[in-house]
Amino acid sequence: MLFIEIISWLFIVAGALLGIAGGIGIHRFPDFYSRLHAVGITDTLCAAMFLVGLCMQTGVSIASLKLMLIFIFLFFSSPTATHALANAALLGGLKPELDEEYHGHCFDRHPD
Amino acid sequence: MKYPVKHIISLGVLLFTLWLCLSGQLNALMISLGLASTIAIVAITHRMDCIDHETYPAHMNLLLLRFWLFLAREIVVANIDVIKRIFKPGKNISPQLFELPLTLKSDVSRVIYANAITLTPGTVSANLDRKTVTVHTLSIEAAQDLSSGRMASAVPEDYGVVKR
Amino acid sequence: MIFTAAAFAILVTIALALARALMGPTLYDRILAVNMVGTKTVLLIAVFAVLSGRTDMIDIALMYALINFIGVVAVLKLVEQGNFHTSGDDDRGQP
Amino acid sequence: MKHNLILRVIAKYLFPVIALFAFYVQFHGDYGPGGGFQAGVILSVAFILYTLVFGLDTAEQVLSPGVLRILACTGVLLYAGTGVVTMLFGGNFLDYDLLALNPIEGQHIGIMLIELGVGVTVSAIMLVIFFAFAGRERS
Repeated sequence: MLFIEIISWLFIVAGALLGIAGGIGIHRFPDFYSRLHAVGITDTLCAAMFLVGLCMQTGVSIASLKLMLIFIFLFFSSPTATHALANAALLGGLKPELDEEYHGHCFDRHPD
Repeated sequence: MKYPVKHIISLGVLLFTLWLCLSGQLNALMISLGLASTIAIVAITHRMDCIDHETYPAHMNLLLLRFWLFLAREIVVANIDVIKRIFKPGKNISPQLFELPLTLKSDVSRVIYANAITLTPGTVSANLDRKTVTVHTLSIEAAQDLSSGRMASAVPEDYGVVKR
Repeated sequence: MIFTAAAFAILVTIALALARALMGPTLYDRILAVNMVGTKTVLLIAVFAVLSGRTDMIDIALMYALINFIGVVAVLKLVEQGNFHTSGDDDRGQP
Repeated sequence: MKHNLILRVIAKYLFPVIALFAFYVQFHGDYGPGGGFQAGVILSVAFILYTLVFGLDTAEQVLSPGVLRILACTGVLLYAGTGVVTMLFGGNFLDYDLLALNPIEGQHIGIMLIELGVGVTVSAIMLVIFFAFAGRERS
Protein backbone atom coordinates (compact mmCIF):
# COMPACT_ATOMS: atom_id res chain seq x y z
CA MET A 1 0.00 0.00 0.00
CA LEU A 2 2.83 2.37 0.88
CA PHE A 3 4.26 1.79 -2.59
CA ILE A 4 1.05 2.99 -4.27
CA GLU A 5 0.92 5.98 -1.91
CA ILE A 6 4.44 7.03 -2.87
CA ILE A 7 3.73 6.63 -6.60
CA SER A 8 0.57 8.72 -6.32
CA TRP A 9 2.44 11.43 -4.38
CA LEU A 10 5.05 11.50 -7.15
CA PHE A 11 2.28 11.97 -9.73
CA ILE A 12 0.66 14.79 -7.75
CA VAL A 13 3.97 16.59 -7.15
CA ALA A 14 4.80 16.29 -10.86
CA GLY A 15 1.38 17.73 -11.70
CA ALA A 16 1.90 20.64 -9.31
CA LEU A 17 5.33 21.42 -10.78
CA LEU A 18 3.95 21.23 -14.34
CA GLY A 19 1.16 23.61 -13.38
CA ILE A 20 3.61 26.17 -12.01
CA ALA A 21 5.80 25.73 -15.12
CA GLY A 22 2.79 26.51 -17.31
CA GLY A 23 1.97 29.51 -15.12
CA ILE A 24 5.50 30.83 -15.59
CA GLY A 25 5.23 30.05 -19.30
CA ILE A 26 2.30 32.39 -19.89
CA HIS A 27 4.47 35.19 -18.52
CA ARG A 28 7.65 34.22 -20.38
CA PHE A 29 6.25 33.90 -23.88
CA PRO A 30 5.92 37.08 -25.89
CA ASP A 31 2.59 36.90 -27.74
CA PHE A 32 -0.86 35.38 -27.52
CA TYR A 33 -0.25 32.45 -29.87
CA SER A 34 2.84 31.23 -28.03
CA ARG A 35 1.04 31.55 -24.70
CA LEU A 36 -1.49 29.04 -26.01
CA HIS A 37 1.27 26.43 -25.89
CA ALA A 38 2.08 27.21 -22.26
CA VAL A 39 -1.57 26.77 -21.34
CA GLY A 40 -1.46 23.53 -23.32
CA ILE A 41 0.94 22.11 -20.71
CA THR A 42 -1.41 22.80 -17.83
CA ASP A 43 -4.38 21.48 -19.79
CA THR A 44 -2.85 18.17 -20.78
CA LEU A 45 -0.04 16.62 -18.76
CA CYS A 46 -0.62 18.60 -15.56
CA ALA A 47 -4.31 17.65 -15.40
CA ALA A 48 -3.50 14.06 -16.32
CA MET A 49 -0.87 13.77 -13.57
CA PHE A 50 -3.20 15.21 -10.94
CA LEU A 51 -6.15 13.03 -11.87
CA VAL A 52 -4.11 9.83 -12.12
CA GLY A 53 -2.55 10.56 -8.73
CA LEU A 54 -5.94 11.19 -7.15
CA CYS A 55 -7.30 8.01 -8.76
CA MET A 56 -4.56 6.03 -7.05
CA GLN A 57 -5.51 7.63 -3.74
CA THR A 58 -9.19 6.74 -3.97
CA GLY A 59 -8.62 3.18 -5.20
CA VAL A 60 -11.25 1.26 -7.15
CA SER A 61 -14.52 3.04 -6.41
CA ILE A 62 -17.17 5.30 -7.89
CA ALA A 63 -14.98 8.30 -7.03
CA SER A 64 -12.12 7.10 -9.23
CA LEU A 65 -14.58 6.40 -12.06
CA LYS A 66 -15.78 10.00 -11.77
CA LEU A 67 -12.20 11.25 -11.79
CA MET A 68 -11.63 9.29 -15.02
CA LEU A 69 -14.77 10.90 -16.40
CA ILE A 70 -13.39 14.38 -15.62
CA PHE A 71 -10.17 13.32 -17.35
CA ILE A 72 -12.00 12.18 -20.50
CA PHE A 73 -14.16 15.29 -20.52
CA LEU A 74 -11.16 17.61 -20.17
CA PHE A 75 -9.41 15.80 -23.01
CA PHE A 76 -12.38 16.43 -25.29
CA SER A 77 -13.16 19.98 -24.24
CA SER A 78 -9.81 21.65 -23.61
CA PRO A 79 -8.39 21.28 -27.15
CA THR A 80 -11.76 22.38 -28.50
CA ALA A 81 -11.72 25.51 -26.36
CA THR A 82 -8.10 26.23 -27.31
CA HIS A 83 -8.85 25.74 -31.00
CA ALA A 84 -11.92 27.99 -30.80
CA LEU A 85 -9.83 30.65 -29.07
CA ALA A 86 -7.02 30.47 -31.63
CA ASN A 87 -9.55 30.50 -34.45
CA ALA A 88 -11.33 33.55 -33.03
CA ALA A 89 -8.01 35.39 -32.65
CA LEU A 90 -6.89 34.48 -36.17
CA LEU A 91 -10.20 35.51 -37.76
CA GLY A 92 -10.29 38.56 -35.51
CA GLY A 93 -7.11 39.80 -37.15
CA LEU A 94 -4.59 39.31 -34.35
CA LYS A 95 -1.19 38.95 -36.04
CA PRO A 96 1.25 36.44 -34.55
CA GLU A 97 4.88 37.36 -33.95
CA LEU A 98 6.59 34.97 -36.33
CA ASP A 99 10.23 34.09 -36.54
CA GLU A 100 11.66 36.22 -39.38
CA GLU A 101 14.46 33.86 -40.22
CA TYR A 102 12.32 30.83 -40.93
CA HIS A 103 9.11 32.54 -42.00
CA GLY A 104 7.48 30.74 -44.89
CA HIS A 105 9.88 27.89 -44.61
CA CYS A 106 7.24 25.24 -44.41
CA PHE A 107 4.86 26.40 -47.11
CA ASP A 108 6.55 24.70 -50.06
CA ARG A 109 7.82 21.58 -48.40
CA HIS A 110 4.73 19.43 -48.58
CA PRO A 111 4.96 16.23 -50.57
CA ASP A 112 1.49 16.87 -51.94
CA MET B 1 -36.29 5.85 -39.51
CA LYS B 2 -33.82 8.52 -40.44
CA TYR B 3 -30.72 6.83 -39.07
CA PRO B 4 -29.62 3.21 -38.70
CA VAL B 5 -31.08 1.58 -35.60
CA LYS B 6 -27.69 0.36 -34.44
CA HIS B 7 -26.47 3.94 -34.02
CA ILE B 8 -29.41 4.71 -31.75
CA ILE B 9 -28.97 1.51 -29.76
CA SER B 10 -25.24 2.03 -29.31
CA LEU B 11 -25.80 5.59 -28.09
CA GLY B 12 -28.39 4.29 -25.62
CA VAL B 13 -26.08 1.55 -24.33
CA LEU B 14 -23.26 4.06 -23.91
CA LEU B 15 -25.47 6.48 -22.00
CA PHE B 16 -26.84 3.78 -19.72
CA THR B 17 -23.32 2.57 -18.93
CA LEU B 18 -22.41 6.14 -18.09
CA TRP B 19 -25.43 6.36 -15.79
CA LEU B 20 -24.35 3.22 -13.93
CA CYS B 21 -20.81 4.61 -13.59
CA LEU B 22 -22.11 7.90 -12.20
CA SER B 23 -24.84 6.53 -9.97
CA GLY B 24 -23.42 3.45 -8.26
CA GLN B 25 -26.90 2.83 -6.79
CA LEU B 26 -28.15 -0.53 -7.94
CA ASN B 27 -31.73 -0.52 -6.63
CA ALA B 28 -34.74 -0.91 -8.90
CA LEU B 29 -35.89 2.72 -8.63
CA MET B 30 -32.57 4.20 -9.74
CA ILE B 31 -32.09 1.75 -12.59
CA SER B 32 -35.58 2.45 -13.93
CA LEU B 33 -35.00 6.20 -13.62
CA GLY B 34 -31.72 5.71 -15.50
CA LEU B 35 -33.49 3.84 -18.28
CA ALA B 36 -36.12 6.58 -18.49
CA SER B 37 -33.42 9.29 -18.66
CA THR B 38 -31.54 7.38 -21.34
CA ILE B 39 -34.64 7.00 -23.47
CA ALA B 40 -35.53 10.69 -23.04
CA ILE B 41 -32.04 11.83 -24.05
CA VAL B 42 -31.91 9.52 -27.07
CA ALA B 43 -35.31 10.89 -28.14
CA ILE B 44 -34.14 14.52 -27.80
CA THR B 45 -30.88 13.76 -29.60
CA HIS B 46 -32.80 12.07 -32.39
CA ARG B 47 -35.02 15.12 -32.68
CA MET B 48 -31.94 17.34 -32.87
CA ASP B 49 -30.57 15.37 -35.86
CA CYS B 50 -27.48 14.60 -33.83
CA ILE B 51 -27.39 10.83 -34.26
CA ASP B 52 -25.45 10.40 -37.46
CA HIS B 53 -22.19 8.71 -38.24
CA GLU B 54 -20.43 11.40 -36.22
CA THR B 55 -22.10 10.32 -32.99
CA TYR B 56 -21.72 6.61 -33.55
CA PRO B 57 -19.85 5.54 -30.43
CA ALA B 58 -19.23 1.93 -31.45
CA HIS B 59 -16.20 3.15 -33.35
CA MET B 60 -14.13 2.94 -30.19
CA ASN B 61 -12.21 0.10 -31.75
CA LEU B 62 -8.67 -1.14 -31.60
CA LEU B 63 -7.43 1.34 -34.19
CA LEU B 64 -8.50 4.27 -32.06
CA LEU B 65 -6.97 2.72 -28.94
CA ARG B 66 -3.63 2.41 -30.73
CA PHE B 67 -3.91 6.05 -31.78
CA TRP B 68 -4.54 7.11 -28.20
CA LEU B 69 -1.44 5.29 -27.00
CA PHE B 70 0.55 7.00 -29.76
CA LEU B 71 -0.96 10.34 -28.75
CA ALA B 72 -0.14 9.86 -25.06
CA ARG B 73 3.53 9.33 -25.92
CA GLU B 74 3.53 12.37 -28.21
CA ILE B 75 1.96 14.53 -25.48
CA VAL B 76 4.61 13.58 -22.93
CA VAL B 77 7.49 14.22 -25.36
CA ALA B 78 6.02 17.56 -26.48
CA ASN B 79 5.43 18.67 -22.88
CA ILE B 80 9.07 18.07 -21.98
CA ASP B 81 10.16 20.04 -25.05
CA VAL B 82 7.95 23.04 -24.23
CA ILE B 83 9.05 23.06 -20.56
CA LYS B 84 12.69 23.12 -21.68
CA ARG B 85 11.88 26.10 -23.87
CA ILE B 86 10.14 27.92 -21.01
CA PHE B 87 13.17 27.68 -18.75
CA LYS B 88 15.84 28.23 -21.42
CA PRO B 89 17.19 31.78 -21.05
CA GLY B 90 17.39 34.17 -23.99
CA LYS B 91 15.69 33.57 -27.33
CA ASN B 92 13.99 30.25 -26.87
CA ILE B 93 11.20 30.01 -29.44
CA SER B 94 10.82 30.37 -33.19
CA PRO B 95 7.07 30.56 -33.88
CA GLN B 96 5.67 29.44 -37.22
CA LEU B 97 2.23 29.79 -38.80
CA PHE B 98 1.54 27.71 -41.87
CA GLU B 99 -1.10 25.71 -43.70
CA LEU B 100 -0.91 21.96 -43.71
CA PRO B 101 -2.71 20.09 -46.50
CA LEU B 102 -5.11 17.41 -45.34
CA THR B 103 -5.49 14.00 -46.87
CA LEU B 104 -8.09 12.70 -44.40
CA LYS B 105 -11.52 12.12 -45.90
CA SER B 106 -14.17 12.10 -43.19
CA ASP B 107 -15.11 14.99 -40.90
CA VAL B 108 -14.48 13.03 -37.73
CA SER B 109 -10.95 12.05 -38.78
CA ARG B 110 -10.15 15.66 -39.50
CA VAL B 111 -11.55 16.75 -36.14
CA ILE B 112 -9.54 14.06 -34.36
CA TYR B 113 -6.40 15.14 -36.23
CA ALA B 114 -6.92 18.84 -35.41
CA ASN B 115 -7.64 18.08 -31.77
CA ALA B 116 -4.56 15.86 -31.56
CA ILE B 117 -2.49 18.73 -32.97
CA THR B 118 -3.92 21.04 -30.31
CA LEU B 119 -3.45 18.50 -27.52
CA THR B 120 0.29 18.20 -28.11
CA PRO B 121 1.78 21.37 -26.61
CA GLY B 122 3.96 23.23 -29.06
CA THR B 123 1.43 22.93 -31.88
CA VAL B 124 -2.03 24.52 -32.04
CA SER B 125 -4.49 24.18 -34.89
CA ALA B 126 -5.97 27.60 -35.55
CA ASN B 127 -8.29 26.95 -38.47
CA LEU B 128 -9.74 23.85 -40.08
CA ASP B 129 -11.42 23.62 -43.44
CA ARG B 130 -11.98 20.91 -46.00
CA LYS B 131 -8.56 20.94 -47.61
CA THR B 132 -6.13 22.40 -45.08
CA VAL B 133 -5.51 22.97 -41.42
CA THR B 134 -3.73 26.15 -40.26
CA VAL B 135 -1.20 25.37 -37.57
CA HIS B 136 0.76 27.60 -35.22
CA THR B 137 3.86 25.93 -33.83
CA LEU B 138 6.28 27.06 -31.18
CA SER B 139 9.43 25.83 -32.91
CA ILE B 140 10.75 25.00 -36.34
CA GLU B 141 11.35 21.39 -35.28
CA ALA B 142 7.69 20.88 -34.36
CA ALA B 143 6.69 22.38 -37.72
CA GLN B 144 8.98 20.01 -39.61
CA ASP B 145 7.69 17.09 -37.59
CA LEU B 146 4.08 17.94 -38.50
CA SER B 147 4.96 18.48 -42.16
CA SER B 148 6.47 15.02 -42.31
CA GLY B 149 2.94 13.65 -41.82
CA ARG B 150 3.88 11.26 -39.02
CA MET B 151 0.86 12.16 -36.92
CA ALA B 152 -1.56 12.36 -39.85
CA SER B 153 -0.75 8.80 -40.85
CA ALA B 154 -1.48 7.58 -37.31
CA VAL B 155 -5.06 8.96 -37.31
CA PRO B 156 -7.58 6.20 -38.08
CA GLU B 157 -8.50 6.99 -41.68
CA ASP B 158 -11.78 5.20 -42.24
CA TYR B 159 -13.21 6.31 -38.93
CA GLY B 160 -16.87 7.16 -39.31
CA VAL B 161 -17.08 7.21 -43.09
CA VAL B 162 -20.60 6.19 -44.06
CA LYS B 163 -20.77 3.26 -46.44
CA ARG B 164 -23.02 4.42 -49.24
CA MET C 1 0.36 17.29 3.91
CA ILE C 2 1.11 16.47 0.30
CA PHE C 3 -2.42 17.51 -0.61
CA THR C 4 -2.01 20.85 1.07
CA ALA C 5 1.17 21.42 -0.93
CA ALA C 6 -0.64 20.42 -4.14
CA ALA C 7 -3.55 22.76 -3.40
CA PHE C 8 -1.06 25.54 -2.68
CA ALA C 9 0.72 24.91 -6.00
CA ILE C 10 -2.61 25.10 -7.84
CA LEU C 11 -3.38 28.37 -6.08
CA VAL C 12 0.00 29.77 -7.18
CA THR C 13 -0.81 28.77 -10.77
CA ILE C 14 -4.20 30.44 -10.51
CA ALA C 15 -2.50 33.60 -9.20
CA LEU C 16 -0.10 33.61 -12.16
CA ALA C 17 -3.00 33.14 -14.59
CA LEU C 18 -4.98 35.92 -12.89
CA ALA C 19 -1.99 38.24 -13.23
CA ARG C 20 -1.98 37.48 -16.97
CA ALA C 21 -5.73 38.09 -17.10
CA LEU C 22 -5.25 41.50 -15.51
CA MET C 23 -2.19 42.47 -17.58
CA GLY C 24 -3.04 40.71 -20.84
CA PRO C 25 -2.52 43.12 -23.71
CA THR C 26 -5.30 41.71 -25.88
CA LEU C 27 -8.78 40.45 -25.12
CA TYR C 28 -7.82 36.93 -26.21
CA ASP C 29 -5.06 36.80 -23.60
CA ARG C 30 -7.62 37.52 -20.93
CA ILE C 31 -10.00 34.82 -22.16
CA LEU C 32 -7.10 32.36 -22.32
CA ALA C 33 -6.12 33.15 -18.73
CA VAL C 34 -9.70 32.82 -17.51
CA ASN C 35 -10.00 29.46 -19.25
CA MET C 36 -6.82 28.34 -17.48
CA VAL C 37 -8.20 29.51 -14.13
CA GLY C 38 -11.30 27.41 -14.80
CA THR C 39 -9.30 24.26 -15.57
CA LYS C 40 -7.18 24.77 -12.46
CA THR C 41 -10.31 25.26 -10.36
CA VAL C 42 -11.59 21.87 -11.51
CA LEU C 43 -8.34 20.30 -10.31
CA LEU C 44 -8.50 22.26 -7.05
CA ILE C 45 -12.01 21.02 -6.30
CA ALA C 46 -10.97 17.45 -7.11
CA VAL C 47 -7.91 17.68 -4.84
CA PHE C 48 -10.00 19.19 -2.07
CA ALA C 49 -12.63 16.47 -2.42
CA VAL C 50 -10.05 13.70 -2.02
CA LEU C 51 -8.24 15.65 0.71
CA SER C 52 -11.33 16.03 2.87
CA GLY C 53 -12.64 12.56 2.05
CA ARG C 54 -15.95 13.92 0.78
CA THR C 55 -15.87 12.27 -2.64
CA ASP C 56 -19.36 13.58 -3.45
CA MET C 57 -17.69 16.86 -4.26
CA ILE C 58 -16.14 15.33 -7.40
CA ASP C 59 -19.58 15.85 -8.97
CA ILE C 60 -19.09 19.56 -8.44
CA ALA C 61 -15.72 19.41 -10.21
CA LEU C 62 -17.32 17.64 -13.17
CA MET C 63 -20.06 20.25 -13.30
CA TYR C 64 -17.51 23.05 -13.13
CA ALA C 65 -15.67 21.54 -16.09
CA LEU C 66 -18.90 21.53 -18.13
CA ILE C 67 -19.84 25.09 -17.26
CA ASN C 68 -16.29 26.38 -17.85
CA PHE C 69 -16.18 24.96 -21.38
CA ILE C 70 -19.58 26.31 -22.32
CA GLY C 71 -18.78 29.68 -20.77
CA VAL C 72 -15.65 30.02 -22.89
CA VAL C 73 -17.57 29.04 -26.02
CA ALA C 74 -20.28 31.61 -25.23
CA VAL C 75 -17.76 34.42 -24.61
CA LEU C 76 -15.95 33.59 -27.85
CA LYS C 77 -19.19 33.60 -29.78
CA LEU C 78 -20.07 37.00 -28.37
CA VAL C 79 -16.59 38.35 -29.20
CA GLU C 80 -16.56 36.91 -32.70
CA GLN C 81 -20.10 37.63 -33.85
CA GLY C 82 -21.45 40.21 -31.42
CA ASN C 83 -24.71 38.33 -30.93
CA PHE C 84 -26.03 34.94 -29.94
CA HIS C 85 -28.64 34.18 -32.55
CA THR C 86 -26.75 33.62 -35.81
CA SER C 87 -25.64 30.09 -36.39
CA GLY C 88 -22.57 30.93 -38.46
CA ASP C 89 -22.86 27.51 -39.92
CA ASP C 90 -23.96 27.55 -43.54
CA ASP C 91 -23.09 24.06 -44.68
CA ARG C 92 -24.95 21.97 -42.15
CA GLY C 93 -26.24 18.66 -43.42
CA GLN C 94 -24.07 18.48 -46.49
CA PRO C 95 -21.69 15.54 -46.73
CA MET D 1 -17.98 30.22 -35.02
CA LYS D 2 -18.27 30.32 -38.79
CA HIS D 3 -17.73 26.86 -40.28
CA ASN D 4 -16.26 25.66 -37.04
CA LEU D 5 -16.26 21.95 -37.74
CA ILE D 6 -14.52 20.95 -34.50
CA LEU D 7 -16.98 22.76 -32.31
CA ARG D 8 -19.89 21.22 -34.19
CA VAL D 9 -18.67 17.64 -33.91
CA ILE D 10 -17.63 18.01 -30.26
CA ALA D 11 -20.97 19.63 -29.36
CA LYS D 12 -22.75 16.65 -30.91
CA TYR D 13 -20.70 14.32 -28.73
CA LEU D 14 -21.07 16.38 -25.58
CA PHE D 15 -24.79 17.13 -25.65
CA PRO D 16 -26.01 13.64 -24.58
CA VAL D 17 -23.32 13.43 -21.90
CA ILE D 18 -24.21 16.79 -20.35
CA ALA D 19 -27.92 16.00 -20.48
CA LEU D 20 -27.33 12.64 -18.80
CA PHE D 21 -25.32 14.36 -16.08
CA ALA D 22 -28.23 16.73 -15.55
CA PHE D 23 -30.63 13.82 -15.07
CA TYR D 24 -28.16 12.17 -12.69
CA VAL D 25 -27.98 15.33 -10.56
CA GLN D 26 -31.78 15.55 -10.67
CA PHE D 27 -32.44 12.09 -9.29
CA HIS D 28 -29.55 11.80 -6.84
CA GLY D 29 -30.37 14.83 -4.74
CA ASP D 30 -30.70 12.70 -1.62
CA TYR D 31 -27.40 10.81 -2.12
CA GLY D 32 -25.01 13.64 -3.00
CA PRO D 33 -24.86 17.31 -3.85
CA GLY D 34 -27.56 18.23 -6.30
CA GLY D 35 -31.28 18.59 -6.66
CA GLY D 36 -33.81 20.17 -8.92
CA PHE D 37 -32.35 23.64 -9.31
CA GLN D 38 -28.84 22.51 -10.26
CA ALA D 39 -30.17 19.83 -12.59
CA GLY D 40 -32.40 22.35 -14.34
CA VAL D 41 -29.47 24.70 -14.87
CA ILE D 42 -27.23 21.93 -16.26
CA LEU D 43 -29.93 20.72 -18.65
CA SER D 44 -30.54 24.23 -19.90
CA VAL D 45 -26.77 24.71 -20.29
CA ALA D 46 -26.70 21.66 -22.58
CA PHE D 47 -29.37 23.30 -24.76
CA ILE D 48 -27.49 26.60 -24.63
CA LEU D 49 -24.40 24.85 -26.02
CA TYR D 50 -26.55 23.46 -28.84
CA THR D 51 -27.97 26.94 -29.50
CA LEU D 52 -24.53 28.56 -29.53
CA VAL D 53 -23.17 26.09 -32.05
CA PHE D 54 -26.16 25.49 -34.31
CA GLY D 55 -27.96 28.82 -34.05
CA LEU D 56 -31.14 30.05 -32.46
CA ASP D 57 -33.41 29.08 -35.34
CA THR D 58 -32.39 25.42 -35.22
CA ALA D 59 -32.78 25.35 -31.44
CA GLU D 60 -36.25 26.85 -31.65
CA GLN D 61 -37.24 24.16 -34.14
CA VAL D 62 -36.23 21.52 -31.61
CA LEU D 63 -37.79 23.23 -28.59
CA SER D 64 -40.32 25.87 -29.54
CA PRO D 65 -40.99 28.74 -27.09
CA GLY D 66 -44.58 27.60 -26.73
CA VAL D 67 -43.50 24.19 -25.48
CA LEU D 68 -41.09 25.89 -23.09
CA ARG D 69 -43.85 28.02 -21.59
CA ILE D 70 -46.06 24.96 -21.14
CA LEU D 71 -43.15 23.11 -19.47
CA ALA D 72 -42.50 26.02 -17.09
CA CYS D 73 -46.16 26.00 -16.03
CA THR D 74 -46.14 22.20 -15.71
CA GLY D 75 -43.30 22.35 -13.20
CA VAL D 76 -45.06 24.87 -11.00
CA LEU D 77 -48.30 22.89 -11.25
CA LEU D 78 -46.47 19.72 -10.22
CA TYR D 79 -45.05 21.50 -7.19
CA ALA D 80 -48.34 23.07 -6.15
CA GLY D 81 -50.32 19.98 -7.08
CA THR D 82 -48.26 17.83 -4.71
CA GLY D 83 -49.05 20.28 -1.94
CA VAL D 84 -52.74 20.37 -2.76
CA VAL D 85 -52.96 16.57 -2.91
CA THR D 86 -51.51 16.34 0.59
CA MET D 87 -54.10 18.89 1.72
CA LEU D 88 -56.84 16.78 0.13
CA PHE D 89 -55.54 13.84 2.18
CA GLY D 90 -56.20 15.89 5.28
CA GLY D 91 -52.73 17.24 6.10
CA ASN D 92 -50.95 20.56 5.75
CA PHE D 93 -49.57 21.97 2.48
CA LEU D 94 -46.64 19.71 1.38
CA ASP D 95 -47.20 17.27 4.24
CA TYR D 96 -45.36 14.42 2.50
CA ASP D 97 -46.11 11.77 5.13
CA LEU D 98 -49.60 11.24 3.76
CA LEU D 99 -48.54 10.46 0.18
CA ALA D 100 -48.04 6.76 0.95
CA LEU D 101 -49.01 4.36 3.68
CA ASN D 102 -45.51 4.48 5.16
CA PRO D 103 -44.38 8.05 6.16
CA ILE D 104 -40.75 7.43 5.06
CA GLU D 105 -41.94 6.20 1.67
CA GLY D 106 -44.27 9.17 1.43
CA GLN D 107 -41.47 11.64 2.11
CA HIS D 108 -39.31 9.97 -0.55
CA ILE D 109 -42.04 10.26 -3.19
CA GLY D 110 -42.91 13.80 -2.15
CA ILE D 111 -39.32 15.09 -2.35
CA MET D 112 -38.84 13.44 -5.72
CA LEU D 113 -41.98 15.03 -7.18
CA ILE D 114 -41.11 18.45 -5.77
CA GLU D 115 -37.57 18.27 -7.13
CA LEU D 116 -38.88 17.18 -10.53
CA GLY D 117 -41.19 20.19 -10.60
CA VAL D 118 -38.37 22.54 -9.65
CA GLY D 119 -36.05 21.04 -12.27
CA VAL D 120 -38.57 21.29 -15.12
CA THR D 121 -39.47 24.88 -14.24
CA VAL D 122 -35.89 26.06 -13.80
CA SER D 123 -34.64 24.60 -17.06
CA ALA D 124 -37.62 25.91 -19.02
CA ILE D 125 -37.38 29.41 -17.52
CA MET D 126 -33.60 29.55 -18.07
CA LEU D 127 -34.12 28.67 -21.73
CA VAL D 128 -36.96 31.18 -22.12
CA ILE D 129 -34.71 33.92 -20.71
CA PHE D 130 -31.77 32.85 -22.88
CA PHE D 131 -33.86 32.70 -26.04
CA ALA D 132 -35.33 36.11 -25.23
CA PHE D 133 -31.87 37.65 -24.79
CA ALA D 134 -30.35 35.87 -27.78
CA GLY D 135 -33.20 36.79 -30.10
CA ARG D 136 -33.29 40.44 -29.02
CA GLU D 137 -31.38 41.84 -32.01
CA ARG D 138 -33.04 39.56 -34.54
CA SER D 139 -35.09 42.37 -36.12
